[in-house]
Amino acid sequence: MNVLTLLLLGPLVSAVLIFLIIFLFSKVHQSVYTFLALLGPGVSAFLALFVSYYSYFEKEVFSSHLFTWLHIGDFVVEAALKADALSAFMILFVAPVSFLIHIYATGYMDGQRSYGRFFAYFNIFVFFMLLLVLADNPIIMFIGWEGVGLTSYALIGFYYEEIKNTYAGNKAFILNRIGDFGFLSALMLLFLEIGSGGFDFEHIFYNLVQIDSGMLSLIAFLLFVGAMGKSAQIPLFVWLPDAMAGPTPVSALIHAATMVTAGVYMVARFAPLYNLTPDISIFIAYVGALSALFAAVVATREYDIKKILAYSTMSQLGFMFMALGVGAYSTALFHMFAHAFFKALLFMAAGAIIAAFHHKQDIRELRGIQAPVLFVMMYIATLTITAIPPFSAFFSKDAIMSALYASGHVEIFFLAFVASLLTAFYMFRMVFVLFFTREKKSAQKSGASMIYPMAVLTLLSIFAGLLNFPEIFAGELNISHWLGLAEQSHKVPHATEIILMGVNTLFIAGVIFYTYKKYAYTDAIEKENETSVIANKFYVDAFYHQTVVRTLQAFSLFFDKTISKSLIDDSINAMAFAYYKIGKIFAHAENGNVRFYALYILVGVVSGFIYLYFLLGDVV
Amino acid sequence: MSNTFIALAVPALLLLSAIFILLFGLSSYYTKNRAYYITLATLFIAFFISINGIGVLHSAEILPQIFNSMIVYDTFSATFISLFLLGGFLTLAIAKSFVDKTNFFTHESFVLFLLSLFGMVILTMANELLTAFISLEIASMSVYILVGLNRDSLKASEAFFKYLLLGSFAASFYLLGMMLIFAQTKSTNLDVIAEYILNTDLNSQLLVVAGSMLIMITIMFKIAAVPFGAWVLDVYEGASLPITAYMAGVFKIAIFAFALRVFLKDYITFQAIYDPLIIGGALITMAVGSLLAVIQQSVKKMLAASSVVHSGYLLIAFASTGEATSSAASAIIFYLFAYFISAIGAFGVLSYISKGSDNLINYDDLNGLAKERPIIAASLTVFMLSLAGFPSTIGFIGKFYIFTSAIEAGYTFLAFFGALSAFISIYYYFKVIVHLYFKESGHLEVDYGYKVSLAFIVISALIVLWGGVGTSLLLDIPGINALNALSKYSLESLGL
Amino acid sequence: MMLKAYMILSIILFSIGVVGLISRRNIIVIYMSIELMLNAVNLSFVAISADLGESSAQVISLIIIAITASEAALFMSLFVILFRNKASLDANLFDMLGDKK
Amino acid sequence: MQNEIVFATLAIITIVSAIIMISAHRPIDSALSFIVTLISVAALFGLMNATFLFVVQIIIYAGAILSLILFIIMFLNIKDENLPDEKYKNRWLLATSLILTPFCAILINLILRSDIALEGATAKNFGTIQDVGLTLFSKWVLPFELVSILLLVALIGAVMLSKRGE
Amino acid sequence: MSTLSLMIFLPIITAFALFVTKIHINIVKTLYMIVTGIVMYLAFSLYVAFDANASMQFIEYHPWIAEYGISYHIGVDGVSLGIVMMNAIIMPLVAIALYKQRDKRGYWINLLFVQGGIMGAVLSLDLMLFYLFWEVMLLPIFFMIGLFGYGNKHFITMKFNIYTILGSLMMLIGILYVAVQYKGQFGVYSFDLYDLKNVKLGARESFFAFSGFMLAFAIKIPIFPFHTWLSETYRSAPTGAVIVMSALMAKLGAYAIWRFLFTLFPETSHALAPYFIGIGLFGLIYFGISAMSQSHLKKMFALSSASHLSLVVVGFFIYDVYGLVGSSYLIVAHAVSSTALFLMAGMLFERTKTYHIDSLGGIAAVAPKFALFFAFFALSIVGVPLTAGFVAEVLIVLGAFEYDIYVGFISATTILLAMLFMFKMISQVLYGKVSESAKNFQDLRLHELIALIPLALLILAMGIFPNYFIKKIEPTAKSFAAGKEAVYHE
Repeated sequence: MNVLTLLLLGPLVSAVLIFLIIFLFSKVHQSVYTFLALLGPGVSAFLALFVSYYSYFEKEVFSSHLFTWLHIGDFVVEAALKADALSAFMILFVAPVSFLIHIYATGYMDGQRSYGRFFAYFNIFVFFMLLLVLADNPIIMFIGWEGVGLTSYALIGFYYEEIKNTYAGNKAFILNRIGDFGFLSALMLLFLEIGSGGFDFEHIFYNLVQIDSGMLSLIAFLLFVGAMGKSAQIPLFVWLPDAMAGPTPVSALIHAATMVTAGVYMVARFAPLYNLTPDISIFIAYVGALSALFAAVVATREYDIKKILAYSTMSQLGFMFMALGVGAYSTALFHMFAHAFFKALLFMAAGAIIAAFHHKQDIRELRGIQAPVLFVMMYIATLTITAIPPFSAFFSKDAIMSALYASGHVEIFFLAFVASLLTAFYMFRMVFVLFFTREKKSAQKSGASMIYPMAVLTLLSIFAGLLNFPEIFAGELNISHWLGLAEQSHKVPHATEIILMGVNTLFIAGVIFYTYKKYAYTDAIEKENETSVIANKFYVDAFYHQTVVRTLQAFSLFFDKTISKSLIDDSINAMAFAYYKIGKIFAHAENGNVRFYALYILVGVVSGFIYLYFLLGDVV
Repeated sequence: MSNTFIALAVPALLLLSAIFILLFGLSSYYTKNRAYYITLATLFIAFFISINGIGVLHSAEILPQIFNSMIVYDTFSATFISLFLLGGFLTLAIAKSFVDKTNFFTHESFVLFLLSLFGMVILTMANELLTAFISLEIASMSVYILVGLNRDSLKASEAFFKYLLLGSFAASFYLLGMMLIFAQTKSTNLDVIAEYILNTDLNSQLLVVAGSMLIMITIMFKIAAVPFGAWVLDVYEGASLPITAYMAGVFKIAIFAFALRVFLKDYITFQAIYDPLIIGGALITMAVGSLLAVIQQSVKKMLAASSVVHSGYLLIAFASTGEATSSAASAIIFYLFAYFISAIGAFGVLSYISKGSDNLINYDDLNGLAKERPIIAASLTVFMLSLAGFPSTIGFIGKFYIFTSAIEAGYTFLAFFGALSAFISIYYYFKVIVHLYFKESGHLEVDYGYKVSLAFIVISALIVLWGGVGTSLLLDIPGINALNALSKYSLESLGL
Repeated sequence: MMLKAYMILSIILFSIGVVGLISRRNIIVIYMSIELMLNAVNLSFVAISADLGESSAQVISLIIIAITASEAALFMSLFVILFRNKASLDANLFDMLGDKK
Repeated sequence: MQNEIVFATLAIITIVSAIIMISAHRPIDSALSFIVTLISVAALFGLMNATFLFVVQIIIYAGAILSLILFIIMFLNIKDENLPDEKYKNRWLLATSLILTPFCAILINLILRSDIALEGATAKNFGTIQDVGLTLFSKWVLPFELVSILLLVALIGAVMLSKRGE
Repeated sequence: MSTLSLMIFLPIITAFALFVTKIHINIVKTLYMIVTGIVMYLAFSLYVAFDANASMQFIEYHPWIAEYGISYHIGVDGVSLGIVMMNAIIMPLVAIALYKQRDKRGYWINLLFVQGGIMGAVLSLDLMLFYLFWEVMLLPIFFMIGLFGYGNKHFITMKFNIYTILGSLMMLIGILYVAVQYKGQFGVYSFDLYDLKNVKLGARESFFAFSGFMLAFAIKIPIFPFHTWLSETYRSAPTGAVIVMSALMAKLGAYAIWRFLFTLFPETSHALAPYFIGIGLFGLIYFGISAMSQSHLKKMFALSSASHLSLVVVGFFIYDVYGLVGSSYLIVAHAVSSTALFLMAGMLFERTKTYHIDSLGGIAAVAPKFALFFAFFALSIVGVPLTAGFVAEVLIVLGAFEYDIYVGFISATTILLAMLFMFKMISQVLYGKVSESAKNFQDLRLHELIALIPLALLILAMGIFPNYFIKKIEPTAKSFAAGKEAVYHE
């Protein structure tokens, strides 16, 4: 069996088996589920490493043709997988991180009632994610794309006893689908333009030149709309904080490491297209910058530990899009790579804290927890995200900053800079509030199955930067070379880069210090005003609710009650009623008096004769 | 059997049987049952004699020397005679329970029944206006009396009064019209009149046109076209159910048969003059009939009002005879058959379940019938569907022909209005079905007895269905094609 | 001969009959109106016959008289029945049937 | 000329008596003026040499039918208070006449315009019983026979309807 | 008798036989199962024997009413095959699912009857024959609603009936008009589809005849603004009838547009296509948004069906290979999904005695299997990937984009619209606190599972391996689209 096929189907098989077991047997020991749940992702993770290894070192391109999905006229969609460098790079972290989070989840979900169901969904998610990444043509990719959204929906609303959770799931899926709307439209347009020449990525990129630039921009824009939805960028981001309603492993896997990065992957995948549409690229960069800044600002007034992380995810994704926007694809991808590790780690740590503290999530209530291992891990992850050298994100973020600087869009660079400072602020605010307190609370000890994956991720967070060691430190930018994407290289002189790095780090250190002063061992957090604009997330949610949701509901009522009921149905009924009424009037004519009947006959006769007269009047 | 023999034997048989029963009624052997069965047997035999005349093309004047070419026996009349006899037979057979349970069905009523059939038989054969008028009067008067049969009922007397009065009124128009035609053409023979019309121009036809219109008005009165048919609701309501069935099913066809002969022979030349009148009549008839039918609370009156609508459909076809002569005329014949069998069935069911009372049979009286008597309910449903023109029943094929002929004649809008009133008719016919099947019954289960009546109701229902889908593909029973051929032959025999 | 004059007279008589039939409530008068209408027709037939010099039309009017007679028989019994029922011969009283309600 | 004057006189009598007939309040008055109408019509028959019809008209109409009507009026013993209270009689008469006028006028117009009058030669025995009888039994035997059946029907009907219920 | 005829008449004849005989309800049910089983077997054998490279096949022809050239002319092609299969598959499954519920003979007799009627209407190639079946299949539904429905059922079934027949009668006039024109041009009457398509009509005449047909189909489907019978009827109708209406009859309306309108009036169809695409798109959005504020489960599903059917109409009127195949596919996909959903709504009602979304909740906690299936089918309506609806919607959207980019965008909103109400409904019905009415909710019984699992598998199979199914439709669609090209370039 083909490697990729096996890689893809592993989680699916697991999921199906789990479903069958749930369905057929009422009582099964949890370990059966655990075994199955880990089997599929495990196989996938192993194979992913295998594939990436060969891809990296041997430049081997794996592919697998499953079957013809659809073939009508020119519209040929092969269900085919292909692991070129980009895909191989993606599965390199997607599959192993998934596997690690699975392990973590076995501990996190231990003993819960829907243990089996959880892993079934989880495995399906992995399947779709792999499908997304490995797909050889955009339609299959779109299936994976939608699939991850769907499973995300199921997982966010996993604790369905609380109906709000399911609403959060709904919101996530709906907003995702708004993005998908753009994606799908883009694909359709793309197909109509050049689809007859083959619709796998290779042919698409080969034929791109045939499309005129206006249409190309439209397609590029629509594709990016898809990415906006999936990667929670302005304006489609509102689902992400709400999505934290799901179990924490879900947040770790889906809303940090994998699914939300699909947007980035997609834009990178369509790099040849975006290279042809510089306007849209810059637009992407702006959106990314604004998102990064916005999320960072909001996160500074957030109290829910998971939501802080959610906003930080959004912010980090913003960084990636900035990089994509200026054409630094591999830089963005590299940041994504690093982000997968440290963000997963952050979430897992947060999850461990939450699990240890009776599922409280407000950092003010969690203050002063005693969990040294978690503290260390979280601390490292926080340092990574704030891009303190030598942790991995330092390299990736620095690369982004220099790319931005080099691209000449100083305003974007500036926005990114502010956002990165704010990142340091809110991340350390969280850490300081949680751990640097006077009073101490003891916590339950986290299980081994949770700690070990986190340990692995901690290591990865620290060292992942090695993979794309920049030239400035005598690195070889391995990943960039491996990916070999058509980048717009904005080289900055090494000196400038060093200055940038230095200034950057310095400022960050300053911010950290300020944060320390403000939050560590103080009760500043208690005094913060929860009614400010920032604490209310700039009223975006409320705005959406008022404009979109309310409008739709008003329309719904208007359509249903006013148009359908009052206007159409009632007038139909009124017509019937009027008809009946007219009948009643005729019943008065039918009054039973024989003389009237004779009169009617007479009237008939007379009118007949009048007709005749007019007809025959001029005969003679 | 020679055609002359059939032509003479059938009316003779009816007449003799009538006289026999009249005398028999005075003897001590008389029982109502015997008279009933004698009548049935007469109709049965007459029917079997008459159907020998259908299906083959023939046309001959009967005893032209003696009768002075006043009656003609052709396939056309043979077909209709068979229809009347069948209709009379079915009406009477289904009315068995009614006849038994009431005391006003005396021997004279059978006599009148036979005599009215006699009148109709002559009417279809009549080729001359005065003969037609007299035979029409024979039939009408018998029916007037049959309507007023139940002297104890105020309703019946009133219905008799109205029908008689208005009937005489309308008849005098016929005579006036006949006079005008005679004044111009010096003859009352249809063939002579036709010849006169062909050979002269409009200036010499003024009175023919006017007189023809007056005759047409009498016909309109008899078929209850609006505004001449205001009597129909009251008379149908007042008459006892079998008589209503008889009027609606059989008598009406007789009028149409005569009308068709007159139209095709004489009026066809005036088509351009009369068409707007007939079209107007058709439209207003359908419209008013539908309006009246919709508001009725009783099934019997609803059927009465809907019979007005059916006259409207037929007028559509009459209007189309000018342009699409053959298809319109055969559509009329087919539709008449379709309406006849459905109406007889529908009224028959009502008379079956009314058990001799002069109830109007309100919609609510039908409640729950489907549970108690599924066969009856199913049959009534079939009749309703057929009257509504629902496909797979003969009524649909009839409407199909009529609308086709209208479109063929270029009157697509007439077909459209026909379809509209058919649409409205769905309401009142389906209301019956609603009450039959969906409403809970309020009354106790009753035993209606009379398997024979039931059997004939079911047979009628089967004919209705077979007429809608029948094909010789499956079974070797004459189906729609045969009926078509029948109407075609009868049409051709008019020598057009 | 004055055929047209006779016919016009006949038409006028016929019309008077129609007017009487519709306007009057007394059933006996109504009946007489019908008789008048038929008689008017007869008048024309005889006039035509005289005009033609041929007696067919007279035969027709003879037959019409016979028909009138038979109608008369029915009307007589109608009077009896109606009067028996309502002790009146007012046509307006007989409106039990109909959709007036 | 003589004929015309007689005709005009008779026509006026006929019309006036007919109008009285339809407008008289009491049926007995109507019946009496109807007799006048019928007799003047009979006179018109006579004027046209239709002697047989003249006789028949007087015997059957004026004699039989009218006496029947009078008999019925007497028999039913219709008192004045049993008569319908025809408050709007005159209005009705007027209105109906108005409605009817076009019919009447158009028919008269058509008659005047038509080419019907043949002024054929009148046979010597025209209108006699012999002439009418011969025509009746040679050409019109079927209607004649049918009328007999019609009379039978009417007879049965009258008997059935009028006899007392048992 | 050929397979097709057998599929039409076996149910009808059985229904008649069952009607006139009085036998025990259990035997009725068994016979129902046997007959629908045979029909299903025949349908499968038909599917296997169906030549994927040809369009119309299994043609059967007998003259019926010779005088008017009406014949018994039936045949099946790629598009009708889908509806035939649905009809054959859904009917037995409905019976399995409702096996325990309905102890009325009439229910099963009517269902058998309607199966035959629909089969006939789908297969007819003669207009009168089609009209016959088209009307006849209405009757069982009328009876089912009236006898076994809920609420103000008598009024509603009457309204539905009258409304539908209005359309049918106008279609009748249209049919007759075309046939008469044929006679005028060719000298003989014929109602055969393949004869009548040779008729040349003027633009005005063609427009009116087209309107007559279209009215019938528009009401049956229904498209805006002929939809007002819809939600009340669906609400009142018993489960079996709703399924037949939404899964089969409504689809038949859309199918008939394609089969008859496009064949008979290619130019007019083409000329009017923009309007109907407009109406369809408007309906798509209108019904989708209307459904948002529904609190009655079946009414919501009704509007959701209407929304999807509007999309089907759009797909047909786009009139290219993608639109045609997509619409045909959506017909089948939506038939399966809505069957399952209405079945489950029926089960829900049977258990909780309510259809009101507000008074439901928390079913997932007490009946996980039910919840799983319910959510699955609801999602398949939404058209998530790996379900059949997804494939269909992609194809229609593709066709729409090819037709016009704005049409494309609006039709692509289909992937959003269904979600607007479906997800909230799922949340409220399945999730949250266990509501009062759901306390004693019994999970799916075995026979219900047996009915639902094939539907679920079919949806998945059609979503994952669409090519296998679409191959059978494609030649038909292509030949039609080629016909369109001819029309365009004439």
